[in-house]
Amino acid sequence: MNIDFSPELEAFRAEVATFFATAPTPAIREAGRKTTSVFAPFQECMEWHKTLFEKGWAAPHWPKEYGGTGWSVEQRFIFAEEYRKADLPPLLPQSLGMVGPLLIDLGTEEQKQRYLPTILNGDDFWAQGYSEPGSGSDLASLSCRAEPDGDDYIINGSKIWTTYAHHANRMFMLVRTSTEGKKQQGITFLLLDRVDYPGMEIRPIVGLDGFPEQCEVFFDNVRVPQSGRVGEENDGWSVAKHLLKHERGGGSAASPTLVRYLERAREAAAIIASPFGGVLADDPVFQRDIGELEADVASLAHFEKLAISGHSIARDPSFPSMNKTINSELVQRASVIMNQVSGVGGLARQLEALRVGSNVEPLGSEFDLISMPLYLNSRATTIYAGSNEVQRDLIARTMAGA
Amino acid sequence: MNIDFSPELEAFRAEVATFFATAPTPAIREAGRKTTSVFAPFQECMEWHKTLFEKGWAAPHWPKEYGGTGWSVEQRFIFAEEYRKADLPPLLPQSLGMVGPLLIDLGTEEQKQRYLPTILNGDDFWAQGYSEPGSGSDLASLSCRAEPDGDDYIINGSKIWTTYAHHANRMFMLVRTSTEGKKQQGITFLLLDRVDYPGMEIRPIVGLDGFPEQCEVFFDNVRVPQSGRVGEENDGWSVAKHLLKHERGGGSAASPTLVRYLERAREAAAIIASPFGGVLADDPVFQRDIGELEADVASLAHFEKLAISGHSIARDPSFPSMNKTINSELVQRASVIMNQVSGVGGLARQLEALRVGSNVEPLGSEFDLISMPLYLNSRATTIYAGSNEVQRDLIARTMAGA
Amino acid sequence: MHALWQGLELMDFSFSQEQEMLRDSVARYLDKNYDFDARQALVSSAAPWSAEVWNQFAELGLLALPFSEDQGGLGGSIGDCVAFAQSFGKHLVVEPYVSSIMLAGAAIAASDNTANLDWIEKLASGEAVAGFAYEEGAGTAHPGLIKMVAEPSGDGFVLSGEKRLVLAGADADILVVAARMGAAGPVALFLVGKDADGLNVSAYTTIDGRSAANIRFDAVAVGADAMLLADASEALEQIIAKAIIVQGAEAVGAMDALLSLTAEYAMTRKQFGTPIGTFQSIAHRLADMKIAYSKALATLTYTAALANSGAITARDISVFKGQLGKMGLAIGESAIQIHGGLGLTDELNIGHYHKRLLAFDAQFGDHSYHLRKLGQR
Amino acid sequence: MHALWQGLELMDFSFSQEQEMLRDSVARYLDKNYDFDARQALVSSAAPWSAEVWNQFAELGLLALPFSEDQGGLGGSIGDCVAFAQSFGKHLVVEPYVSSIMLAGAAIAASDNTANLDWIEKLASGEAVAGFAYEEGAGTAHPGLIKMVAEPSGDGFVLSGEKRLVLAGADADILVVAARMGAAGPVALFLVGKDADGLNVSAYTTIDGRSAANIRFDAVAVGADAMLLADASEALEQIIAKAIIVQGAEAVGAMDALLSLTAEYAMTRKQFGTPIGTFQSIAHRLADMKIAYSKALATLTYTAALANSGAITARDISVFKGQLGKMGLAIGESAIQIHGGLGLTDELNIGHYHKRLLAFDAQFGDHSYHLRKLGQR
Repeated sequence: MNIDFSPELEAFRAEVATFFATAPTPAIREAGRKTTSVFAPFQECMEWHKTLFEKGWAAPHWPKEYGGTGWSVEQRFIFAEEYRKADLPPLLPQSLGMVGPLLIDLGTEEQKQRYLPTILNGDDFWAQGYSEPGSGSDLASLSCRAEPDGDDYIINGSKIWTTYAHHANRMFMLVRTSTEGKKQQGITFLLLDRVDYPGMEIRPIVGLDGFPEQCEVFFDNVRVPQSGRVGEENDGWSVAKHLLKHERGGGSAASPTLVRYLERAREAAAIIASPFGGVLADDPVFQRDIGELEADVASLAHFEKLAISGHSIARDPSFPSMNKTINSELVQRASVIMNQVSGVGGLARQLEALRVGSNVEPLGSEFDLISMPLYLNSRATTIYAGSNEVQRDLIARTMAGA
Repeated sequence: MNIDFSPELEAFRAEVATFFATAPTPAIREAGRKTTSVFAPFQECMEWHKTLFEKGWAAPHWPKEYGGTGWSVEQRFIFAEEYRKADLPPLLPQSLGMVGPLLIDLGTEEQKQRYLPTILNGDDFWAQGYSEPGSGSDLASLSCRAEPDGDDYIINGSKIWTTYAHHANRMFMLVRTSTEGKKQQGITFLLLDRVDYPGMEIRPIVGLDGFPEQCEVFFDNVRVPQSGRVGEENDGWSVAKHLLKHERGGGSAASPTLVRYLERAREAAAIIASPFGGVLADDPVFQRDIGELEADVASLAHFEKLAISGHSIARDPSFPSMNKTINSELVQRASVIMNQVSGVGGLARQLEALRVGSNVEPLGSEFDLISMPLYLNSRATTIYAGSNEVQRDLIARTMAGA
Repeated sequence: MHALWQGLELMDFSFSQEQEMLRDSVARYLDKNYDFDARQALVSSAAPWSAEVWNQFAELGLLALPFSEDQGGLGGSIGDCVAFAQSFGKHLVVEPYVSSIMLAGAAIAASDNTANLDWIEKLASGEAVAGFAYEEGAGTAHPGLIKMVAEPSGDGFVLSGEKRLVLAGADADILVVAARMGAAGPVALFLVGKDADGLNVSAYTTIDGRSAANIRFDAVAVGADAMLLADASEALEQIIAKAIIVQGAEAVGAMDALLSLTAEYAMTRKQFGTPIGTFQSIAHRLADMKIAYSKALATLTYTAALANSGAITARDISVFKGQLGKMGLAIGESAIQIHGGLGLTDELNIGHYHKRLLAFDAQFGDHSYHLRKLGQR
Repeated sequence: MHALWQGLELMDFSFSQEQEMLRDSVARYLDKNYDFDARQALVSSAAPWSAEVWNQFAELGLLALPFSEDQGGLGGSIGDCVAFAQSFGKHLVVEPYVSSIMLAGAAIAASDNTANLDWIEKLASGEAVAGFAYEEGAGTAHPGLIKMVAEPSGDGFVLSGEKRLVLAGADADILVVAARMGAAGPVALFLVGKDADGLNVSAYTTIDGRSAANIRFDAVAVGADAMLLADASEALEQIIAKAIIVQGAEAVGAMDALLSLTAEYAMTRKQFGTPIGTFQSIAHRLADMKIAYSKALATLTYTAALANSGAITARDISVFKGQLGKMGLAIGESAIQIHGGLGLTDELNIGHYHKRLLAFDAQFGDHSYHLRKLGQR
């Protein structure tokens, strides 16, 4: 039981910080500061992805043989901390965090060779086609149908809440290939090597924050090759379950982002007047509220550090669900306090000023610009990737044997 | 839409306040201050009941013909407010609030004549025999059995969580008279004119606060007259449901008690030092916390005033469940803040000092003496009279038609 | 002796027949002409609000309602406004009723300077609209927090400073402006024309679809007649208290809509083969929404009656604003969660109700401010 | 260049083999000799704690563990104590381990005055027990809040004031007393014998069954040798930080017990014909308990490792105490709610665990204090 603070680690931290201070372009920095979602502005995000790839740092959590960094647990955490301190846009999770690790684990050799290099270097962006209008939390009830036809599948149906599908050039998805047996059976996991197949249509959905982050994707007799299948036909549910573990955490650290949110709230509070006198940052009630959140974020950081160091806490079958629940609810709570700090300053709708490279100045501070969109967008965190109601069901189910 | 603040009402308030300032004995006052539960110390509570009866004020919510006061809504609220301001022990609800109103509504003429006068004057105290070890929130699954035998029933089984049964001289209870059909059918509502029938045994249960407030009651071939039945045989569930409306509120006002709890917290906070300087009452965080509670108590008071004035809010089918839920959770939250004010001062177990008439001085203040027992006892409020889980189920069910 | 007091029924929480008629006619008009699609079309149009709707409000007498009869109004009570304002919330009305009539209009009406009284007639007829330039950024929860300064200059005054969130501010014919007489003087109220030199207007739309502006005053010179009140603190407190009650009624209307829409959705939307409302987690969330709504409704009803009786205090307003702000956000967040992804789209009305409630909470001191105020004694 | 850093595995959150052995032997002993019935019999007996258990703790080396080897101890680390303290929580141990060894004992060990070092041997062997007279009432969260005064008098000092919640205070052989040197001087530590003149001891049992006392010091005279440290603020902060970690480990042990007992109850107790744990309201409550416990366990493990590394700060302790205090209460309240009426009885262990967690939260600054401390920068 020990934690070392070796000079080597401090040197590593300095190396990372120096790179983050020098490598990103102004547009990448602006995109980082204006990120009001899990999903950063697409163009600058991919540009930054490529810069990190050049440096060899695009996928620290991947095995070294596939382009990972081979860093220690503490190094990965330091990397994440410096990343957020520098307000850089987080890389998009669908490719690097989901389909990439999945292919490493379960893909054929051919799939790996074909797809992993361009996932790693940022040439490709993969959309995730899971949810459907009729199947939200009840994912297994999906009905988008794929019929085998020669070496192909013919897909009919639709997907919804497909993040950034309008930016994607590839897509992984779940389709129904059989209606026999339990609904979890008869699902197949497919890779689509393009998203412009004849019969495919992608329609962005405008969110509460005014941005088209999600999409609907329609399939009308879309013919795709069967070679894109991962795992066996009708065995896609177990493939998806494997991937969900990556999606719900364990591989990456969310606490540095939360730390940064609270820091930004503190920075803003240091110059906003409290109606009770002085600046908000010195107000005891603000201090108690933000202190309570900081403590909870610290506990999440402890939880994450134990997990990435291989502590038995990460082998608890409910670990992914706990991680997702804790993280998503903290994001919401952090966004609430950010929004409270902005107060009426957050009430202006400023879509144009939020755009990276916009020549429209924000009405108030840059903090006021982001706090409300971030609050509105974060309402999604307890809904997507399995609603928190479903996560709590899963957690309770693992306790049934206790 | 109007609220009058007439001089007549202020005169009424003065009359009530004067009576409360002069009529109670020192022991009654002490019992009031040392009340750490819905259920005040028995002996002094009944003594005070008799004093109020002499004044004609024992049952303001009863119809005038049965001994009620005939007061207006505002008068009843003023009475409740002055009552709590004076820290007087609340009268026990089982007789005056439950079985009394039930008999007025559903009792036979004989039952009314026999029982109502001694309920009103405080000669009798009725225990409520509902819950059983196997049936908590699922009350209808009760199995304590009553077999008809001539003019009598023979009762076998047991009851639990029977508050103050060890002080009671009468008891109303639910028994199973049939196992046919749905479990709600086959239940009968019985009045027991004594609790010392051969075969009856009452065993007090010590609670977390160290007091024997609840009891178990065992029935071993106990023979009781059928004349104690209210309603038809096997129709006791509808009788009980009628009574539950009285139990879950609507007739009385809970907010004055909550106002008083918070006042006592404020009084204590005015002399306890804050670790952040000054006294706790001047501490902004304490002020926000207690202000938030006071506002919620104010909303409950508004809710209650609307209800007793006949506003449509009280005709919502979920009104009793909402009232019970709001009230019980506010009691718990108020007790939490009281306990926080006491801090380490609440950690001493002081059963003897809490007894009315004790010659043991409390270790700290009288507030420190009551805060922890009140906190511990109040954990029961969300469990008894239908757990709050059951209440929320009921509320949601009434919305299903929306 | 208690028989003496018998039967004093002194609390009346019901609407009068006239109030019910007014409420019903407003509700009928909005049901027919202001459904969600029409509202969204209006919000995404170039117009800041609907002139037609505004005219109709004038015809229904809403614009003249709160003004006294001797000023050409209808002498309506706060209860009259509460009676129909819930409909405004239900329909997410973007017209500047509270800012032009209840705030700016009421301020002109409270003036001891009769020079500007003709504006009341224009506001009440719908011919003109006024903006209320009061808010100065996070925290203008009380007139005591106003920092903008008015300095005497010749016969008149010079106003310098910045106002934020002036609803209808870019389109109003006149602005009522709160400014302090020198750095430490009392807060005064001024009337400023929309074309005054030195006004620097940044127009925008609020998250809840209303036209608003931040306005910088660069040494804006006004005449002596522009002063409405030399010491306006008390008047402002009273005016804002009434506006808060009417905005609160709108908020309760929005909560009501969220509650019924969400209950209905939960009973029809199926997951795992059954309506989601049958899952206890959703059912209990609905129950909590119902409880919050019932508390909010009770506090609205009681507080409006209290205001009608003239017996309202700053504490009552803090209870009101604190509770309704807090309940509104809780209800909105639950409604979104129960609607899932749909609740997060711009297309559905759910999120728009929530944005209205966010705006309600943030103005004139948020719930945390007011609840803490209650804790101070 | 990043290859240079490869494979630096610098966080180790596992217990060593020795720690596991110690933990297992303590757990085995308590499982066998300290079940809930035995514990309740002890609490309701006249004895303040079990002399036999205390002797066994001495034999297991627990009492000597934290003291350095040159003072006759075993030189154990904070990680060693954390290893077995969770068992103390699981068994609701009432013996004064933290107060006699981790607080009073550590204070004597930190003394620059060697006159009193022989007490360490007596404490470590179980021959004597010490009380830690520090707390002065609600709010002694920090040594800076100590008000009790020590005035120089002749060769020695005179102590006046009142201490509260001195665990084992009525039965201890000696007391370590924190007092301020004059009204504004530094906080010093003194050793006071149990028979000193002027000690006025009010003994009681705490809600969680431990022997305690409030002690009034009416001009208690002590010699010069009684002074352990003339300026003890820093030492006290460090000593209390370690004691908080060990008490926190006990608290996590109590939370663990509540979690597993409640999950088991929920899966066996039936209502409406099915185990109550199948109701989503109960299932989600259990999930929240599990989440709270996991956070508490993670924070305990990380903080203990940090303390072992000597890199711990006051902020880390505030996170620890704030989080564990808050999580403990949440878990205890949920455990009671799920157990229903049974959870409210003195007969069942559930409520006793909760009382332990209440006591943990209240001492050395409650969660609200520590969380707010974090908010101050």
